[in-house]
Amino acid sequence: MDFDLNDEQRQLKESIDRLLLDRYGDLNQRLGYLKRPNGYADELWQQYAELGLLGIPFAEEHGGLGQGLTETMIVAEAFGRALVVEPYFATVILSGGALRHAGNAALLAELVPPLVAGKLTLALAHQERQARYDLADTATTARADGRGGYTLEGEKCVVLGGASADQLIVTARASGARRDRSGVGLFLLDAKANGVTRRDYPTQDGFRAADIGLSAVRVGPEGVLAGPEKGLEVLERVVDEAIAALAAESVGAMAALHELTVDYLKTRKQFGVPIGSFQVLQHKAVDMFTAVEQARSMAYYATMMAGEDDAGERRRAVAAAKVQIGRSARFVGETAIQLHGGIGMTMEYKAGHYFKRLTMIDMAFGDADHHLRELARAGGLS
Amino acid sequence: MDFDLNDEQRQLKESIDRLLLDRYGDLNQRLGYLKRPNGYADELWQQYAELGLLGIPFAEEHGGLGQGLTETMIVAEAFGRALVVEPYFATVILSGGALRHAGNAALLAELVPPLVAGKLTLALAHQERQARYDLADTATTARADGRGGYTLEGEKCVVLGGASADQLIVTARASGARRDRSGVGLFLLDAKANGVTRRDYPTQDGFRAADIGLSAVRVGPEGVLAGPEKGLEVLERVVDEAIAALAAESVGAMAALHELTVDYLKTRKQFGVPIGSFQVLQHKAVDMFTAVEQARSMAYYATMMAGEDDAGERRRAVAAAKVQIGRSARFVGETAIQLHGGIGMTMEYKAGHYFKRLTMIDMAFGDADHHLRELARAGGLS
Amino acid sequence: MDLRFSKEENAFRQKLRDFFRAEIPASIRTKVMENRHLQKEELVKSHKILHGKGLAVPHWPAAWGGANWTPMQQYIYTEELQYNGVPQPLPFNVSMCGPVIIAFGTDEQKRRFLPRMAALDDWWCQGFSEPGAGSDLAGLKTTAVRQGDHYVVNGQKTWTTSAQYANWIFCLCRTDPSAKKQLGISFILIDMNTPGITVRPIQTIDGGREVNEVFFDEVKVPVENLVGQEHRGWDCAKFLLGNERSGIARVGYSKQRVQRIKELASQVMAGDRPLLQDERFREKVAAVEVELKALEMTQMRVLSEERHSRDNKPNPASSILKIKGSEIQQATTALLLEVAGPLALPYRADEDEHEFGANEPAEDLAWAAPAAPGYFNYRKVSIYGGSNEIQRNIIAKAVLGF
Amino acid sequence: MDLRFSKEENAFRQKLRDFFRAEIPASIRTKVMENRHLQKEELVKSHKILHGKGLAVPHWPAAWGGANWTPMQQYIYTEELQYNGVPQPLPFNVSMCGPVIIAFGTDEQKRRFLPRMAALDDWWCQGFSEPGAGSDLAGLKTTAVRQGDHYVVNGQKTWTTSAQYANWIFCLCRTDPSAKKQLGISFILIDMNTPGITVRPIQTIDGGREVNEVFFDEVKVPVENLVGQEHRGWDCAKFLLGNERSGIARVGYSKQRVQRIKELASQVMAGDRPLLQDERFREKVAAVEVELKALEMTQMRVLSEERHSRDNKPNPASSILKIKGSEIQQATTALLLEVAGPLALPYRADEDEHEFGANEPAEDLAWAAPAAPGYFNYRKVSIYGGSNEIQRNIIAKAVLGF
Repeated sequence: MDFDLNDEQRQLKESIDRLLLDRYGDLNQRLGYLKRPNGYADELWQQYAELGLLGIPFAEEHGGLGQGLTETMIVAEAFGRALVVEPYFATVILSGGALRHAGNAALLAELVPPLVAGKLTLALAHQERQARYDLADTATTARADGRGGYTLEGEKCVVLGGASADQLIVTARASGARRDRSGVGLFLLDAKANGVTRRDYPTQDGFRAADIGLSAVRVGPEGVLAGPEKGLEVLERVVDEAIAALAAESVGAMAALHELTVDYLKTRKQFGVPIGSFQVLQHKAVDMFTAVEQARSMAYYATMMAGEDDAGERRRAVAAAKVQIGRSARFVGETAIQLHGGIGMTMEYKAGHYFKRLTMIDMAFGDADHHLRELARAGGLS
Repeated sequence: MDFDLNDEQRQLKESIDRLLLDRYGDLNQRLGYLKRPNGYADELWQQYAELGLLGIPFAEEHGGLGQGLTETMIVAEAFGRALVVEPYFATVILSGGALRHAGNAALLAELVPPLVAGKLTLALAHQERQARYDLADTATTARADGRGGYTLEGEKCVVLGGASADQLIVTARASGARRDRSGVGLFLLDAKANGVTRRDYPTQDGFRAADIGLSAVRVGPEGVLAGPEKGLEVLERVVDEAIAALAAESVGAMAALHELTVDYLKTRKQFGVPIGSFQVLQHKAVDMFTAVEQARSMAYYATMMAGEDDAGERRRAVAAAKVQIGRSARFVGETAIQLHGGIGMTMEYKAGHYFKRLTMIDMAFGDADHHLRELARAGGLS
Repeated sequence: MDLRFSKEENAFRQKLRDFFRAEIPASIRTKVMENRHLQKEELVKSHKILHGKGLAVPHWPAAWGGANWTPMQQYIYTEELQYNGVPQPLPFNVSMCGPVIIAFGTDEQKRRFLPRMAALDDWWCQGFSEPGAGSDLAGLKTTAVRQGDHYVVNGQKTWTTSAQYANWIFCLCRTDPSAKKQLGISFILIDMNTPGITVRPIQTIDGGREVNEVFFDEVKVPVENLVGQEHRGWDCAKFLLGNERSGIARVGYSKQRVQRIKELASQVMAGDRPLLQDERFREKVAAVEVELKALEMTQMRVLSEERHSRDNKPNPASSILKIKGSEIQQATTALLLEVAGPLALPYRADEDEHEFGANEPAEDLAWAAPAAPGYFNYRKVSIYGGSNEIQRNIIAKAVLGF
Repeated sequence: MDLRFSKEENAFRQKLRDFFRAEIPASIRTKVMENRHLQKEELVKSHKILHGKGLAVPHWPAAWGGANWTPMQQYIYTEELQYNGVPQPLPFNVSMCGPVIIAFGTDEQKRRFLPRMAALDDWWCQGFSEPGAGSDLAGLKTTAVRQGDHYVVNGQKTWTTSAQYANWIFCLCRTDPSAKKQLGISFILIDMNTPGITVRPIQTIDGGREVNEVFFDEVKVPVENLVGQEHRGWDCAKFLLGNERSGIARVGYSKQRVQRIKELASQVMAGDRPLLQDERFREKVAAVEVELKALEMTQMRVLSEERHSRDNKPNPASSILKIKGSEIQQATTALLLEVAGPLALPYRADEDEHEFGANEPAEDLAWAAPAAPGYFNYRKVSIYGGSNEIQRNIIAKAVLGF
């Protein structure tokens, strides 16, 4: 076992941290990006491309850097610390993951280069309002047109980055009942294709999401990213990798929030002394520290296991990580606000934004209790 | 609503407290009683009789005092504070409850007077080792002899006060499958009857219990306390009243343990100051106080609802009380030991004995999580 | 000992419930139950309906519109208000400033302020906290310097709820800088329309704008607006903060929230069954119901003892009402968030703000939109009015004698 | 970054596991796994088997029987010991007194004590805590007064584990009463057979008798039994308490407990299904497994960083190992108690005590008998070796810089 970063990884981390300190160091910079038309800073997206961040997980043969989950973890943790709002998660982690695992050579060759160059953004549209956390639950239909293409009909909701994306990867059911595990395919389509409607809105944590309507949307054979026989398997793999990335992002946000809180306790004076001199608040800060370190350990564990081919083992490990991340984040977020008092409740201060992001990460792809339930049903960890 | 004790109730409380201060004030007195042949002080049992404690729940027509659950609560709380080991719970609450609710006039007339006079002790033998917390689960059989009597065959375990009891009230199945709700009767038999064997042992919290074997034990018609058609209904009523009494006993023990802990924090010196000057320990003591008060409120609630005729409403209320009592007791007990440090771990000090009694009360008739499960299944409280 | 409500008490409850449901517009009560922001007009309307029936200030002396209720009746009233989604009569008027004026004010002040206060013809806000004086309220720095028949007020207050609606503010100001801390503070009433007052809204993390900063720059206040003795304002503050034990646990409010959670969770599907059928979820709900029932009984015990203890020395148990009450309120917001699940993500701008200028999420998901903001916003209940840490300090000292 | 065990590490683990299971009597390992008391003879036997293979003191310098393992190998060894129910080599010998003598002792002391210590030919116990010196260890009062070539020791130690088995005790004694607190304390080795020493057992609430009081009345100790410099014993104490980070989390132990709980819960019926099928119970078990996996990974991180940081400055994360480790151990005892349910009630006197003189509960319920005593007894793990409150104080200071 070896938890050290190698030189390339350390350089990667340092260059990201440097950039984000410059572009996200002041909370008002972020609030400014949120008001941009797309809800993020396009020029920053270009800089990520120049740093090579957009190519990390893609094989070199497809125009990527051929790096792995560890590098993704480094990026995600840094983005969590800075509360980055660019659609890295939607485009590189989710959509990029779908591209990689569907293994459609033609589409990889066509899409990865522009994606890596920052010229193409994508969004993964899988969520439906009745589905909650059941990835198989898909009411959107894909009717085969007999010529290898499909016609899509249905509604997707809270699609991250859905409004600004150039192209959409949509899950739709070609056969079977609404919650069957088989029969769901992944389809690639232009976000402006006929029959596609998008309602854009901000999310609780400052990102953008969209509800997407699909009415008689035609997809040619070239747009079939993964056929109905393997769509769900691909989606589950993508989501497990995505959870590992979210775990790292959450750890980054938790660690930064903890540091912010400790600093506040040391500087905020009441009763003529820094409130950090009160033992009860010190011990709360210690318990936050413990929660962060336990979460960090499980983020590493998720990163280590998310690439596992045995789906059962992978799922249990990732579920376990999501449980720890969610519980730690809940405790760290709520305690940080409590220790800050009123100031923590304001939009003008960074703590509340960390708290909101941590809360939403817990709920993404199933909250801690959901994954605890799944883990327990699968027989637990050992 | 009115939470005040009336004059008689106040007098009752004062007389009990006076007696127990005298006979249980020093922990060594209790440790002495435990070493007696029956595991308790027979002469104290007589004094309870003289105080009228043994007659509280029985109707005057049967030789009792015709008092109610409130008076039982007063006694139970006082016994909890003093960690009383006499078999009041086994004889008066459990067995007495069975006598009252079975409503067998002949047996009431025969048994209540000697019981109230302290001349007769009983034990309720319902637990079987496979049954866990399922009151219906009864493998012990009762074979009708065609002359109104039965022959009992089977094994009972951890019967409180089972070894010292003069008579036993036994649950046995006359018909149906092991876990059926119907077919279980209550039978009264002499503890020395042919075919009855008893293995006596101490319990974790200082009481005595027995495993009881029943081999071809004959019970005449006069020994049928409650027939198979109503035995379970009676048992459930008895257990709900018993839980209300245990809740009060638990509150008495919790409150005393909390006071003991606060006193210790004020007197124990480390680093040249009383450890009670440390804010973290103060707040722990405050959270213990909160837990005790919440438990006290639910002990009142259980007392108020245990007499309810609507079985469903009664069960939900009593289950809710058991949940709160169990959770408060767990927190108060563990925290008290933690705040005491090593001394709390020793047999020579009272805190540990409270902790053990609180733990065992939580497990009696189902622990907090068991009752939370039952309550949730029944649709919750509101 | 009789632990059930009397027939009279139940009838009293029913009468109030019928009135609230019949007379307070459903649109307003629904908004409260769904935890959405109310407009000023809605709050005024509801308050005046209550006032018309003598239900705005029942706890005041009869001479000023009170109803001479028992503590238990007062509790039933509060619980029914909360349970039925009726907005509380503006607490700054009826529970904070009003009682202070009744206890410390001059007859002139009572005649001048109480009737308009009870009728919500004046809207009051509270000028206590300052950037440097939160938990340590007595550390406040806002000064009121006597100049002839006026005080000149300078300084800044913060966390001032609904200052944007208020035309009056009651303030703690330092009138004697030489005296130390609690001494030298005065309780002063200030007309918000006086020149030199600036109100700046503070946006909270849920997106709401219910609190404000209030700046005082050379604000002239007539001396007759002093309540009680000069420099003795801390007595008024202590009295105010110690007041109103019957509503602080917010039992009725939490009861309504739990019921709503159960209704929604019986409709939201989790896999092949309603979320409410999921064992873990329904046990979490039941656990909150147990805590809430215990709190309700604790509240009852406090009230039943207040009946006789006329010395107004509260039952020790009363000190846990705020801590447990806030914890339970927060637990209900977390449960609602869990019910909403992925549908909680969309941010739905409130009526009063559209800064993102974006579209709204779908209308039929409106029920889920307040879930996350409610969870975020309710972190405040364990912070304001003396944080739960401060509450524990108080109990440690006052109850446990540390 | 490579987060998996290497092939070599896995082979190393397998070799140890095979040896432990083959060579350590199953009767002993079963007793450990069922949390029942071991007799002295059993502990000695197991220790000597390990020592025969050089597995009693692998972390000592090679010169004294060490194995030159990497921190990771040391960890795997400890985890496998715990996981397979092998009693740890007596910690007072191998992890406490031994390392102190190696670091501070004279060559003569090393030659005299270390070999017999490693072989458990001498049984050592620890004389640190006193009735007045628990969390505040430096407040100890036991004195050692120099008289020619002897110290005369007077005072009392307490919570001395297995003093009844020991023939040696290492003590902290005050040699300079004038110096304040930490200064003026010396680390002294005392032969338990010296006249003037009395051992009194303390029965703990689980019924066990593992700890004792040790009284010193005019006990003469040769000066050559002083370790390190006179009056500088606190350095030895700090060194000793800071030692051994690889075993403190007790991950292997808890893993074995969780596995046993799952086995038992799959046999115990709750209603119509095994308890392990109950959603709530299995989710509680899973929650502990998650915490335990996180702790294991944290432990790995600490070890992997110790590899390079030769300054022996521990990773901040190491400070949470004791807190989390103790919480998880206690959680497992609570789960086992829940599995036993009503069958946990019977008290089963240990081999060494029959004070109640009563019968035993049925033999086939023996598995349930240690459940409650284990739960009671394990409250100690958050108390001894610096309570979790003290641990938090340390982290607040050392890690967070308060």
